Amino acid sequence: MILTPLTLCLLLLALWAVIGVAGLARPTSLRYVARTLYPLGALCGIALAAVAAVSITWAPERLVLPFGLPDLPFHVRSDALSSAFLFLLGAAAAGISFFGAGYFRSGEGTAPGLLCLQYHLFLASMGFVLLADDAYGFMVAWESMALTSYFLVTTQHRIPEIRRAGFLYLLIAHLGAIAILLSFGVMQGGSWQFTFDAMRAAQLPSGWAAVAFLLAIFGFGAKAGLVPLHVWLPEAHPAAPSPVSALMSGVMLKTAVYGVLRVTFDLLGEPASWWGLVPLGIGLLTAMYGVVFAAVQTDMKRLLAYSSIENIGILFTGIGLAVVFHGAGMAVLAALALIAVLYHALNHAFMKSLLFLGTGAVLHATGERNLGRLGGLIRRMPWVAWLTLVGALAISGLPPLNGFVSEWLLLQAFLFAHRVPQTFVNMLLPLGAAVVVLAAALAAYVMVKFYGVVFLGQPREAALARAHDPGALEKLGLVWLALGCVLLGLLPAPVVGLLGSVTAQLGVGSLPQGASPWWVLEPLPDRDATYAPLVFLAAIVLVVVLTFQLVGRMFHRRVRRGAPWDCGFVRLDARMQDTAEGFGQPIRRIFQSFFAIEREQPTPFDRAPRYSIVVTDRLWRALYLPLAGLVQRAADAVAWLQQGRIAAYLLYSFVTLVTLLALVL
Amino acid sequence: MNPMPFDVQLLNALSALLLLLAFAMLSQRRIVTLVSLLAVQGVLLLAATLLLAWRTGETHLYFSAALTLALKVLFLPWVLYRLIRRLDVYWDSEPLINISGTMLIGLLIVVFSFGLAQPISELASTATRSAIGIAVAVILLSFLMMITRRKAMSQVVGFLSMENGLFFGAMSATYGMPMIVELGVALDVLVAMLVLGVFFFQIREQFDSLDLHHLESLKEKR
Amino acid sequence: MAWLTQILEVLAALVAAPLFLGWVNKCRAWLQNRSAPSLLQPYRGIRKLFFKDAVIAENASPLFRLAPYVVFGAMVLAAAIIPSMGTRLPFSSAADAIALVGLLATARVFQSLAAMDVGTAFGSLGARREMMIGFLAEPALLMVIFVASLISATTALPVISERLAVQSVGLYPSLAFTAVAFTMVLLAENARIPVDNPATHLELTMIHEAMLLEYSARHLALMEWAAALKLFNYACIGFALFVPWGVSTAATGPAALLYAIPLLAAKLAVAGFGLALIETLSAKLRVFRAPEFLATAFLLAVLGLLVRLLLGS
Amino acid sequence: MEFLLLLGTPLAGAAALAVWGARPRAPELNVVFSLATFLAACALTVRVIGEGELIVAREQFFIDAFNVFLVALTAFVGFTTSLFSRPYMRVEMEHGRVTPRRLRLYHSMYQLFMATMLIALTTNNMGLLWVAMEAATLSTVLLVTLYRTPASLEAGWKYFILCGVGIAQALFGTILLYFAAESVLGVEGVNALLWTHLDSVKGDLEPTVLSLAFVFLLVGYGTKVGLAPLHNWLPDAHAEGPTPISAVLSGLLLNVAVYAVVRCKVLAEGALRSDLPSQMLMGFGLLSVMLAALFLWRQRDIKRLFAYSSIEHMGIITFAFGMGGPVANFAALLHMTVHSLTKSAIFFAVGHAAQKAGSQLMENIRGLVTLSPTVGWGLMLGSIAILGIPPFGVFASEFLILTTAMKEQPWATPILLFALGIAFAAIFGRVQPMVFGEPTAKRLPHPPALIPVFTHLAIVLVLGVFIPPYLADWYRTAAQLIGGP
Repeated sequence: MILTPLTLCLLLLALWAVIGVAGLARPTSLRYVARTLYPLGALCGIALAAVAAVSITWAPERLVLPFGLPDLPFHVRSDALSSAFLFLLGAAAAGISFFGAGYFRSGEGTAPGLLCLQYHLFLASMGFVLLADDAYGFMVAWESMALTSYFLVTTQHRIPEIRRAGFLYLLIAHLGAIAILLSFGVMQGGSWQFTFDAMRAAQLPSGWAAVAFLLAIFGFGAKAGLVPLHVWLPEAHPAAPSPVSALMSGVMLKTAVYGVLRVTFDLLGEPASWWGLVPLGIGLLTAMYGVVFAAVQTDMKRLLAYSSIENIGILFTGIGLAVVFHGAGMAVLAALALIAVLYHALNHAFMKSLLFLGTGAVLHATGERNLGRLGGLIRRMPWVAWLTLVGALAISGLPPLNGFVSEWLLLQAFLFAHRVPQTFVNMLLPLGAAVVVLAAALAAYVMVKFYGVVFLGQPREAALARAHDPGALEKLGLVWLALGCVLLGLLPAPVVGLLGSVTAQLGVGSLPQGASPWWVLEPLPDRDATYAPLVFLAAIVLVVVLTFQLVGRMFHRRVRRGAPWDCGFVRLDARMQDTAEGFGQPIRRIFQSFFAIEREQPTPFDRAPRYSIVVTDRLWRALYLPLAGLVQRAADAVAWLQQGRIAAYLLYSFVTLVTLLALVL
Repeated sequence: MNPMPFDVQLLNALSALLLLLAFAMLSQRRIVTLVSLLAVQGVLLLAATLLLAWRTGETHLYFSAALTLALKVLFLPWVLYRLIRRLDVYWDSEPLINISGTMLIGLLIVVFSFGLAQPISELASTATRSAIGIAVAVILLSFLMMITRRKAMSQVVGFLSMENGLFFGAMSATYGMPMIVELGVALDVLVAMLVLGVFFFQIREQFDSLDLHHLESLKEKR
Repeated sequence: MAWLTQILEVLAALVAAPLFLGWVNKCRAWLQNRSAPSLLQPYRGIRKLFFKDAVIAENASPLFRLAPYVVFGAMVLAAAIIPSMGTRLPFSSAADAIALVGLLATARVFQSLAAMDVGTAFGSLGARREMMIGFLAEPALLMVIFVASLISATTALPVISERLAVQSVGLYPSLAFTAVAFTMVLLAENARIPVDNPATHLELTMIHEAMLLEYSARHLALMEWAAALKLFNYACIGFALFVPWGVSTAATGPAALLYAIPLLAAKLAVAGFGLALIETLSAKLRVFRAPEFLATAFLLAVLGLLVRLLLGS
Repeated sequence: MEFLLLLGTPLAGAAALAVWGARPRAPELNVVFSLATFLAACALTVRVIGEGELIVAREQFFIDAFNVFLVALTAFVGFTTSLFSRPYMRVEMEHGRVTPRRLRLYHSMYQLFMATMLIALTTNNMGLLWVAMEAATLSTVLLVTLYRTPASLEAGWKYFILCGVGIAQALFGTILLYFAAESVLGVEGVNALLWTHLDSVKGDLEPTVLSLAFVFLLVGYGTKVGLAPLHNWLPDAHAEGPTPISAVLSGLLLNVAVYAVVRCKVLAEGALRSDLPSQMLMGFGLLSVMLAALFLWRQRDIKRLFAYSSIEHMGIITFAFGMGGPVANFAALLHMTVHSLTKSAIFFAVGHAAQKAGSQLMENIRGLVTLSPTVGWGLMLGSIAILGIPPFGVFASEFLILTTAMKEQPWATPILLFALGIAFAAIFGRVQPMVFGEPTAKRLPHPPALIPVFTHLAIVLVLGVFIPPYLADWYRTAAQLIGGP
């Protein structure tokens, strides 16, 4: 077979699978599995990213594999959209695999070899999701992805909470999968062809198309963690080993975004304008929900998980915006919004993976996930601290890093939303912009809390003194991802150019060609809004260096070390620092309505006064527990049918018989 | 209208008797009597079969008559009597629905089954077409009996009388089934009887009674 | 020419910022009929600090020492972007209004991180409060800018002020709303009464000062200077959005610069007095009231946006 | 020839094991006979593929595309189950739960059961079909009560009475069928029950009679399929009998019953020219899926759990046949195959798990994967497969069924979605802690027989991603044969 990007991608995915299987050869040997196989997997990832980066500008190409259902062999197809996400997958996976090579230890739970198998099958199945071109192949890859990730989550399966998390995750994933399946069932539109081509060709009545769209939103939203289907996310991410959390949060959630884009813009063809309001509304809600909950978390991985929910919300907001514009026939703005979405997906893959890996390193060095027992690590583990700082600043949407770019693009798109024909909508959209901005600002708050409590200040536990930087491979992984954040931040124009080919190929539209040089990002030349992070950075660095030099020259550089100023309170110690709960307190006050709070406050007369606060998700009680209760009641009700009396059973069949006879007579 | 030939009248009389028997069983509490009633049912079937055989001159009806004699008149009652003696279960306890209520329901069932059989009898070419309704009635009545009884033994009697009803139905609708099927059915009934015999002793040695309320432990409601 | 404007602006900002601060303090003193400190007091303070030896807590990390420079640098860059005298600024292509807000946010984040670095109770307290103010003030500021950019169909600050400047002086209710919102944001962001008291030395009530507790000497000097610059920048943003007249644009030649400078001085004088007036007339809010204050600002800005969309004015 | 072997081997086996069934080597003998049956089935299959439809023994038996793959499947599962039952029954002997006499009964009845099912599948005569079905019940009823525990006796009794009564209805249905056919095919009644003949004239059969007949047949055979609300015997019988029997009951007997129902449906539909039969099937199917899901929710006994899951899947299959049409029929046939493979594999794993834990209560079974990884993973993968998660074959059929339903019967999809969700939560939520978590049970000396488990799972896995062409052709022709609206 000839080597095209598509076949290359398939080969690389197959290679991943092979590496995974190879892990079973010597399942317990850490040197073989971790130090050899994972780096190989990482190289695969780099290769995949390279191939995808090239093929993003190529014309789509197809291939039919000799497996699958008899009338429905697996079709695969690589186009700009899938290439973009394949790049994301490869690039992020490379960093994570490097890290994982040093991270995984043998011990409790799954053996390294089996873990390696699950890990690489997870990667391969994600890749296949992106390449699949028929409903069946897609579903197979999709569910394999869910399954492998479930096994990865439950690595430490002896801990009940982790089992519960895994169960919740797989349950919601499965429900989502069924919804997606039904949506495919609608889209194939009577032609019993389940290939995506047939779906592109099928002409659906608008009502059915809407049904398909909503089903898809539900299904993919369940995987992405849209409110109210987000509950699995903050459970599963902390449960999983850090590289796995990084993969799930950084890459797997994006496959859901990919699915929505594929269905909406490719398979359904012409989405109606009002559809966009659904993901828009849910997205905004999700964004707020996620970030507000992130602000009050005390477990660093839960915090990051909630921040992922927030970013997913922003992504879906962008998708909604793109659909609205597309439906209204505003090609350029639709393209802009879509590019913002793709860009943000890419960014989030890098920064969130980076942060999760950072927490992983901290977790290994200290064995602590609770923010209340960390602190001051920037002195013990400078590498991790400074690299994580990059991620934290990036995800707070601060220039000149990458998080800011996608935010900027999205806001640019929002700014012209008022040109949408429907007055109602164009009244609504600015409020959307306001919420997005608010969420972004809160994200900064969250990240300051996260970084400050974990890495700055004084260590809250004596044990932290023994913490130290991880090994070379881990560092390599972190550096790779941090580099990604920086580059994506500094070179927005070329990236936007590449992503433009995606929107063009999807028929959404494309951005007009500006005359601006490569280092200036100018999406809409007609309104001279420009952003040139390189200049920006150069200027800041220049000023900083200049100031430093001048101050040094004109005056002096003398420094004395002394005890911190204790404001006259004697014996200031680490436990007097602000805690995670304390840092979250303003948010708790302001957004009280979101939370279900149980707090225990000491009275002045307590012998051993203790203060505890538990913040839980209202939705959990408002939605899920009642649902379970409902099913329970129904089950109890039907159980009455089966009382063990044979007479009753005979009566059933008698009644059935008579009824049916009466029916046919 | 010409009067029916005598043998047809006889057949109808027999079928009427069968129906009566079914009601008798429904109302009967003594198990021994139940078994005797079953035997009588067998005899009636035998008579009907022979009559039909003589009338239509179909040889395979003679075979089935022989089968009936061997199985339903002689063997089954014999086995049942022995079981009763061995396990000394002579009485069934009060049925779940009291007798009069059962009777009423039985009447409704008869009406229903006649209505059910109406279209079939219209199509039938046999001399005994009008008996089909009765066959259905017997089947459903035995069903009812199985529902209402509390002792395993009487349930089995109900089961067997249902078998008889089926046999009668087959005969009155189509002068019986093909030979091979007849044989197969007979074999099954035979085996079923043996299995039941084993069963009774197993149940007996477990619960030292054949009361069905011992057999109500496996259930969902708890 | 453009470069000249650029350099001029930055220098002017660097020089005039402390002076502006001094002016505000002077006005306050007058209004509260205290004997006023000299206009140059801020300069003296900064100079004194530069000569001192820096004392740094033992467990302070490099981040702690880096922060002042970054904050200062961010403020200088901001000054380079905001069109205070001329609108033809080479740097302004590097960042539009949104990026400017991002720049200010960067400064804030670094300041807060640095405050948490040493790990004293008050440092993190200040950081928390600063971030709380920030996450409410930042969206409000962006909304303000949105309104302006809706009117002028761009987010590039110089272009905004140009387009606002050329169009006839009309009554823009939306701009009126946003002007109020902007003022509230300015007060909050620059740690002025009613949100924070720049002159306080009672740790429990302070926000901005609490973050600087650990700083001394040149680092403190840079921080103070940066604060002054921040106030100056906000003032200039205000001018660019609401009183954009009199800056030298592409239309008006370089000569315009000659009267742009005094005009700016005049604007600053008025603004400083207004600021002092507000601070004198209002009392400091409890910290927990600050969110409500800023929420009002945010609301006003959004209202301005809606009004703009509804009335097109 | 192959055909005679196919039916002869198990009968001979029954006879032989009735004599030697108590010998120490009896289990191996059992395996040998099952293997021989399987080989005969393979030979037959090959021949049928080669020469097409096959009618033997004065038309009393015939093999067409529909039943040949069921024959092969039955023989195969029968063989693997005998492999599994070898060590299993040994352990039961060691535990003293079965005496040599009972073991003899067990082995001989096992072979007899296989024979009856093969007859039921291959016979052309609706009457013989009935006879074979009844015989299948009779041959298993004493196996259900093998342990002589009160519970097993109760289960056996219910099984016997309910199925007996049900099957009696089926007999009356057959009579009506005969009655209707006789008026068409003439009085030489021998052929009037031959399915091939009936099929050829189904168009002219009297509709009213056929509709009545179909009701009786449906209620009759439906009882054996375990359609709600006629299902009540099923969980008891599965839970109380020895595990190999649960495996074959769930994996094979239900299939055969479904086969019978479908045969009748074809005739009824042909005669009625209305979709009444289809609607009945769909109704029963949905009801079964729904009720089974809700019952699953409150199970504590592991074998009952999977028994109810069988009911659920039978419901799905019935629903699919009810929808009819090439795709749905195809899916239903595929589902029959993968379900019987997967479910029997699960019962194998469950059997070992229960033996290890010494209890069938799920709260007593914990941490299998640490206790004995193979059993643990077998159970886990099996449950995942039965829950319809790809790449296992169950998903393939559910995929087709659900998508078809979405087009043909959209109203039904919410019910299915709901039921599948509940079933997933119920089954997986119970299996997970059994497989994972802290082990409680003790190790057993004997090595579990896991070849059957993993062979089945492997086949199911393969069917999920690749259905061999000839198999696909079988399904297609069978689907054509069944037809539907």
